[in-house]
Amino acid sequence: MNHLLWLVPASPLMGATILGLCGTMLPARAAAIIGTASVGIAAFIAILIGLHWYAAAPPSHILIQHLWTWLTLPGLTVDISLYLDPVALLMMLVITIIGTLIHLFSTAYMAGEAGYSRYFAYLNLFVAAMLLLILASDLLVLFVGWEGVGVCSYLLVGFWFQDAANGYAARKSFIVTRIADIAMLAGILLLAVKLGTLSIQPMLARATELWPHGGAWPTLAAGLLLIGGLGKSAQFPFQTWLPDAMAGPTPVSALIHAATMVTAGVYLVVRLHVLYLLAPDVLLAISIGAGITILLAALAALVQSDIKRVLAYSTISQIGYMFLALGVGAWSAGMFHFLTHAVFKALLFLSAGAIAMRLDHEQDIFKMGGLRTSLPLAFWSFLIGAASLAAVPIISAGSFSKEMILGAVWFAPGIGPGLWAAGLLGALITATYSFRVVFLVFFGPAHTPVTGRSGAPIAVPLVLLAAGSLLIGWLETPSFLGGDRLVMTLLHPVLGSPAPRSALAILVEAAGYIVPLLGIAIAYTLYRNGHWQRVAAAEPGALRRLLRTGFGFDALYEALLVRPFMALVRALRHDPVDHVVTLISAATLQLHHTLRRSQIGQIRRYAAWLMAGSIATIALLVFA
Amino acid sequence: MVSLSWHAPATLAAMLFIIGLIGLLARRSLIFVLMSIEIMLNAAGLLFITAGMRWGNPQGQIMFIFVINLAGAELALGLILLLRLRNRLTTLDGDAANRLRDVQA
Amino acid sequence: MILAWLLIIPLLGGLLAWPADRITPMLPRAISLATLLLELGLILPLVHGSGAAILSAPSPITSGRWLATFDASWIPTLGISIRLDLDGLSWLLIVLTTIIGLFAVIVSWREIDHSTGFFHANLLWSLAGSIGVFLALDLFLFFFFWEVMLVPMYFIIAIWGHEHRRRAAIKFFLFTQGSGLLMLLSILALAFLHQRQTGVLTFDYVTLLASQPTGRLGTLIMLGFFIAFLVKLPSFPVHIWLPDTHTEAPTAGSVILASILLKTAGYGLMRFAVPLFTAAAHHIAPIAMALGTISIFYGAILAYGQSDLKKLVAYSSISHMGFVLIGIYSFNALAWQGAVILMIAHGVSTGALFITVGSIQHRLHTRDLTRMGGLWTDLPRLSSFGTFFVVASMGLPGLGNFVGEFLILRGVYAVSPTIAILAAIGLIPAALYSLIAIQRAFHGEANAKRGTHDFGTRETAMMLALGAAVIWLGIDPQPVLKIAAPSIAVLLPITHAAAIPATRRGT
Amino acid sequence: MMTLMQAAAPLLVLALTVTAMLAALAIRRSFAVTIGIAATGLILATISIPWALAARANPFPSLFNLTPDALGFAGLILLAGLATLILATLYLTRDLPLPREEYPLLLVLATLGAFAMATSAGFITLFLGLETMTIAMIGMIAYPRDRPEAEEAALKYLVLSGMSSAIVLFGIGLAALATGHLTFAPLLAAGPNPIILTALALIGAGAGFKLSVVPFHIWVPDIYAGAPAPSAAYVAVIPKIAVIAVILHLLAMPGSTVSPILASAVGIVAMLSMLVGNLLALMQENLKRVLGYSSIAHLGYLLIALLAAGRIGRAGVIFYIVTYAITVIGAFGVIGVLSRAGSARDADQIDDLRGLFWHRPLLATIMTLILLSLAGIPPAIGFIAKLYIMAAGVSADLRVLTATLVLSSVIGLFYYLRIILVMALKPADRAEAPASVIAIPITGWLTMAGLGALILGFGIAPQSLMTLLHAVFK
Repeated sequence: MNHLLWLVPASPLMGATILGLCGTMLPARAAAIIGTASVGIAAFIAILIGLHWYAAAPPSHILIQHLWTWLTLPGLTVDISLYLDPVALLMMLVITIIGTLIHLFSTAYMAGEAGYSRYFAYLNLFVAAMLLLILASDLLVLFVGWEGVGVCSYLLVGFWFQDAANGYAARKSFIVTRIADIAMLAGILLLAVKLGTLSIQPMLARATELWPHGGAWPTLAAGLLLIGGLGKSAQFPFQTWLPDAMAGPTPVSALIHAATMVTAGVYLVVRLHVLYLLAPDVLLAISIGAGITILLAALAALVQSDIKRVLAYSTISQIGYMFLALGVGAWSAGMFHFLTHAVFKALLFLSAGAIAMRLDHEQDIFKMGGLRTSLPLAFWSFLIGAASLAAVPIISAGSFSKEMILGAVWFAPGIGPGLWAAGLLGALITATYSFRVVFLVFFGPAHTPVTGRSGAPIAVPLVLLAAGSLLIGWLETPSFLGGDRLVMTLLHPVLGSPAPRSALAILVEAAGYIVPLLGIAIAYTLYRNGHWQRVAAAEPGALRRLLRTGFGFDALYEALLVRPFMALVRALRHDPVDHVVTLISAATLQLHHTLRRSQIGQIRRYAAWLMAGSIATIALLVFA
Repeated sequence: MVSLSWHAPATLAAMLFIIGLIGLLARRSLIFVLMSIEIMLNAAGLLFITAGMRWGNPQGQIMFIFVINLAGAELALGLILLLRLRNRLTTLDGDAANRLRDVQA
Repeated sequence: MILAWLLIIPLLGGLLAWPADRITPMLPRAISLATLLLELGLILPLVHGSGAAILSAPSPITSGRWLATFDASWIPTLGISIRLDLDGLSWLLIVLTTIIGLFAVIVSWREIDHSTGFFHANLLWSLAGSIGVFLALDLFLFFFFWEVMLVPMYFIIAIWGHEHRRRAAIKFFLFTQGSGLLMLLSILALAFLHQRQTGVLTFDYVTLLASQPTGRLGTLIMLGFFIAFLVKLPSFPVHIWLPDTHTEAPTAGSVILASILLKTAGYGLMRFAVPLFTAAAHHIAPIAMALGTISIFYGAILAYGQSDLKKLVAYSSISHMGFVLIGIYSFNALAWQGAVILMIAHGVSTGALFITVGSIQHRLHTRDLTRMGGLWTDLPRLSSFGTFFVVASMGLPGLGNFVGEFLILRGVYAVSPTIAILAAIGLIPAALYSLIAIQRAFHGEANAKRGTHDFGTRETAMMLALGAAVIWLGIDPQPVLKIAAPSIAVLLPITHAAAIPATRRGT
Repeated sequence: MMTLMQAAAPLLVLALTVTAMLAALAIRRSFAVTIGIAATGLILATISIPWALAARANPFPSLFNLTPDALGFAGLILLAGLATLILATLYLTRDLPLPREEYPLLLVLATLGAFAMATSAGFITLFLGLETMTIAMIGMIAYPRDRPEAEEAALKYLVLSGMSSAIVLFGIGLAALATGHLTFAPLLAAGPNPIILTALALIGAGAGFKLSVVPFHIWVPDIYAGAPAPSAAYVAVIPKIAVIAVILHLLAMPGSTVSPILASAVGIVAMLSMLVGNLLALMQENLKRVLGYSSIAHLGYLLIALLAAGRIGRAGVIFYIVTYAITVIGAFGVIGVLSRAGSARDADQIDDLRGLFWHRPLLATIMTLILLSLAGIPPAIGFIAKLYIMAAGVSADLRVLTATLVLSSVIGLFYYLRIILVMALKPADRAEAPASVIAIPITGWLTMAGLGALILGFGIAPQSLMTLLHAVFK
């Protein structure tokens, strides 16, 4: 089975190629089938490989499939080969399975849209690029996937291209990540030059061999790569693009901007964690940045009225938790949260999509309300997702992973308790804003009539993901709930085992369990006394406006980067160098006209010229 | 036999030449222009005579005959053209013949 | 002799095509197509068989191991001969020339409808000139072809161009010819210098390689080459002929200009300007790198500011060629490989972009971005190809341009991290202008229903082929790298070996 | 006696031709006969040159210089004269309202003068040749007597060349006064005293007038524009060959050195000529004037090779003057075949060539080659010629001059290209445009095609011409 690994990225790539080349000639149904099936095949193979792995892991838990040599030159060899280890396996399973579900959902969600096959082509291409990203054995190949998902994200955010605002959002998402990617490229160049290879495992080995712990080079390299990761994962200070990226179709947001692509930064750090261990300063920066991101995004989510924007900020915030885990070296905890987050956030987005489909694409939560009865499936799915997001203890997957992170953070030396407090505060706000949405959307009076009906392509993904959100946490449980360590065991060969927990952990855990419930209670209270509805109707104050705009980073970047660039463009637009040439040619012409005046046509004047010339010649010869 | 210094005739020739030159530049009438050229040519001729005198060889005189020839030929041609110009423009003003030029009037 | 045929075939083809339109306008097109196919059939097999063996073992340039070679006397009085030699680098660029030439013929199939004979004659002659440039190893002969390729190009722009074609054609010619004269001066100075040293007047490249003038004179002579190539590349601040020329040229002209003529400059730098004057080249490297970096940004920023789509693409070329410039002057084998790949990939992708713009103009009768928008609605196929090639030229990893850019950056980084990082930052404005172009041309509201036809079979097939080439270069560049490797391995060591003592002498 | 006759054969043939033509005219006026005699005479004179060289003798050593060099130039003059004669034959059509027979006579007479000048061994011959040529040329310029422009051009040329003759003559007189001789050698050998220098300056000014270099260029455009096309071609080419022949002869004489001051004077003249000539031509609308200005610049280029001296400089001068002759005759030839002496003016406006590419592609191609040659662009012969000049300049390390050459060449490109562009324009709806209605006889096509073939052929394979020139000029 393992030798079919190449089919996992190849199958969606083929789907994309077929749809891209002859999509317009195919009937919608065929496009849907090709699009979904190609990812489905990938998921099927991925599951088979996973089962096979479970039965008998390959030697040293690594599976390498060499495809071809991309380029080999003296000083640089890059192989295109697939590298599957437990981390990649986990990612691959999540991407293919959730990807399949979202494709399935999309067949119904996008029905009747112009560019139906184009949509599936992009989505397939995205899955292929994402798989290439995680399976790459070489950093440069990873970068190929990295940029590939970026372009697909761009294309999908701007899928409804008729609206210029979508185009703007798409460009913004691409440019912001591109800026970060340049730093990543610089990091790759640094590694390539200093270590002589970009093949990840030999490169990491050489890094540990050559570079001292905490040295300047590993810090620089890790820092540069981190910037790339932060950009892709929409972390502070690059978080601005993600809320705008919600302009794309909702399934796209679910797949790309929640479950998979935005976690690429996390994956990058985990993949290169050996390098990051050499750079403690960078790890510290990661955790501090993560703390900031968690709070900023959670606060911003609290005041959004667009359901997708709430989810977008929650994604930023939740990925912040993952980075928080990475910052303290709890790699497995970060990966576990990635897993649960992928499931419940996909669920939340798809639920939101299912709602929007029935409400004529209404996304304002204040215009919804009372949907509990009219859309029971969406209600239950969203509720389960929100519970997970809020980390309602025991019953939700999110609780298990968030607990694990907070537990690990507490023990981090030095700033550990501070970060833990930030995480806990974040959890409180998270619970509040997620149930704010639940109450506003599903309870109270209805504001918008519900139309149409949803079929199986909508229901199946929702049910499966809801089940996942409820159950997946049990793969990895705290000791008092049985102490299952399935994820840890899987990841152990790559990431090592986390530090054993000490007694104080009980208190820490308890706080983690209580805080979400507290948050829900706050949300309920504020909903009951009509606070949310009132402030939404009122003119927003300065603080509210600040929160709403995500702390004004857009304006800051506008003033710092966009305006200077545009000024430069305006100044140079007409090519100042060209003016110089125009001047020279004008001067030449002027010279021509001046000289031309000598050609006056009169014999006497001409004779004078001759005489002057002769005299000048005499003067030159005789007197010089 | 008193040998005449060559300086005086040479200076005379130079003066004649300059007079011709000035005449050429100063007079509008083509008749005078042609005459001025004749004066210049004859100045040169005088110079040849002077040279012959100075060095005592006949080359100067030979050359002078050729110069005279040339002056005649040129004058003949010049007068023809002058007459044709006069027929066309009813003037002898050389400056009037300025159809060929770059500067627009 | 095969090399002579490579030149004779397009020349004869042009002679045949010229009067052929008296019979039917189709005939010149067919003749051009046949000529170029024949040419392709001649050139392609040269790297196989004995060629493969030669490519596998790099040997010093004086050993005379070439894929093919031709030598005949031309002007013995001045020591000028018709010396043609083919190595991997030349082979690659000639193949590029021929293939792009084919596309230029196909693209002008409909666009050029008057005097097709003279058009195709000029097209073929211009290609012959470029092939000559890539083959000639006698400096004077090189210059001869360098000039010869301009004249037909001038006609193509001046006769079949757009509204301001005369101005553009003259600007094009003045710039390239003026800088060419400087190069001629340098060629002569080099030859006479060599004559003074050895008593032999020759323009033979391999012989003159040994001359290596140093000091002020060396720099002065080198500058002639350098400026000529800089103009042709083009680099800031001598780029200004390019936008105008591209804007006014017919599509085939733009394609040839961008995909072939600009490449002669990169080739010239690698083949002549650097190896002939290694000390001086090292001397000027910081300036060259600075100019390259400025070009990257300048081109990109100006591209962003254009509302004429063709001008936008033209300025983007300046930006891309900035990469080639810094790559070459890093004197690093990886960067040189990158420069070769980037030249080829840029040839293909920018050629395709110009074809796209040409197609838009053919349909909409405008190149103005403000009058486009929403093309995807009416012309989905054209728009998707357009988007693909914009993204390719933006340097999307996995496509040809990225390989070139990465190798250049990797090579430059080893020499000067600052320049490498600055150049990498230049990729950000590249994304800006690329995306704004997509937005303004293809996306957005279709403000008026334009009853135009999308790409037909001919155009689709052409774009598919170009797209396949870009992808192929992106995912499997190794064959190209392998063919270029021996040339670079030969040209660069000359640079290194001679430079180290020379710079010491120079300072 | 026989060898002496043999050595002087070309000169004698030419002189006899003039006499024969006069006699023929006196007997019966027939254009065909006069043309026939003139052509035969010129051809015979040309053919007799190798024969004359074989004699290795000089019957008039004090008057004529019958070295291979001089006779080589003389041959060039004869061939150029023959080419203009053919052009004139086409130009002077049967329907002309004036007698046509004198034109060939004047042409051969002028050629005789130029021949004498090129082979002169002293000032007497030089002066006689110069004046014979000049006066005959005035006749050629004024020939279409119904054209006021031609008449005006002739008048201007008469006055100005008369003045320049006087200046030269005075210079020669000063030389004779200072040295007592009318041969070249004593003047060159004499020390730098003021009289000698003034003499040199005056003679140089005269040469400058005939070479049409700045500042003695002022007459050129008016005369070219006013003269009928074949005469303009003649005036533009033949006197220059003759003067160059004399200068090269002087430079080749034993003991002749160019003093630095003289060299710098020539350098300044060259530089000014290149720049001013090209600048003046920039926006011209009249093709003949453009050619006039361009010839000013070209002579500037030529002076570089002259200054560079040395083997390559000398070869460069000769190659360049040959190229110049072919190209300029070709250029005036194109005007000539599109014009007729009987019409009010020649087709000499650039606009007259509009659309030539579309209604006369062959002629337009030839004209393009000519313009490329003038601009010095391959594959035309002018490119090789410019290469020679640059090679000479570079080898003699004349940096400023060579740089000026490059700069002014770029300026020059502009107007040559402009003409090509006009030819490539869509033809205007002007049925009366002379370029499109005049029928070109087969001889015209042959002549033009021949000139085009020379320009292209020598441009691609210059070695043949180089070998030939090398054989003639050692």
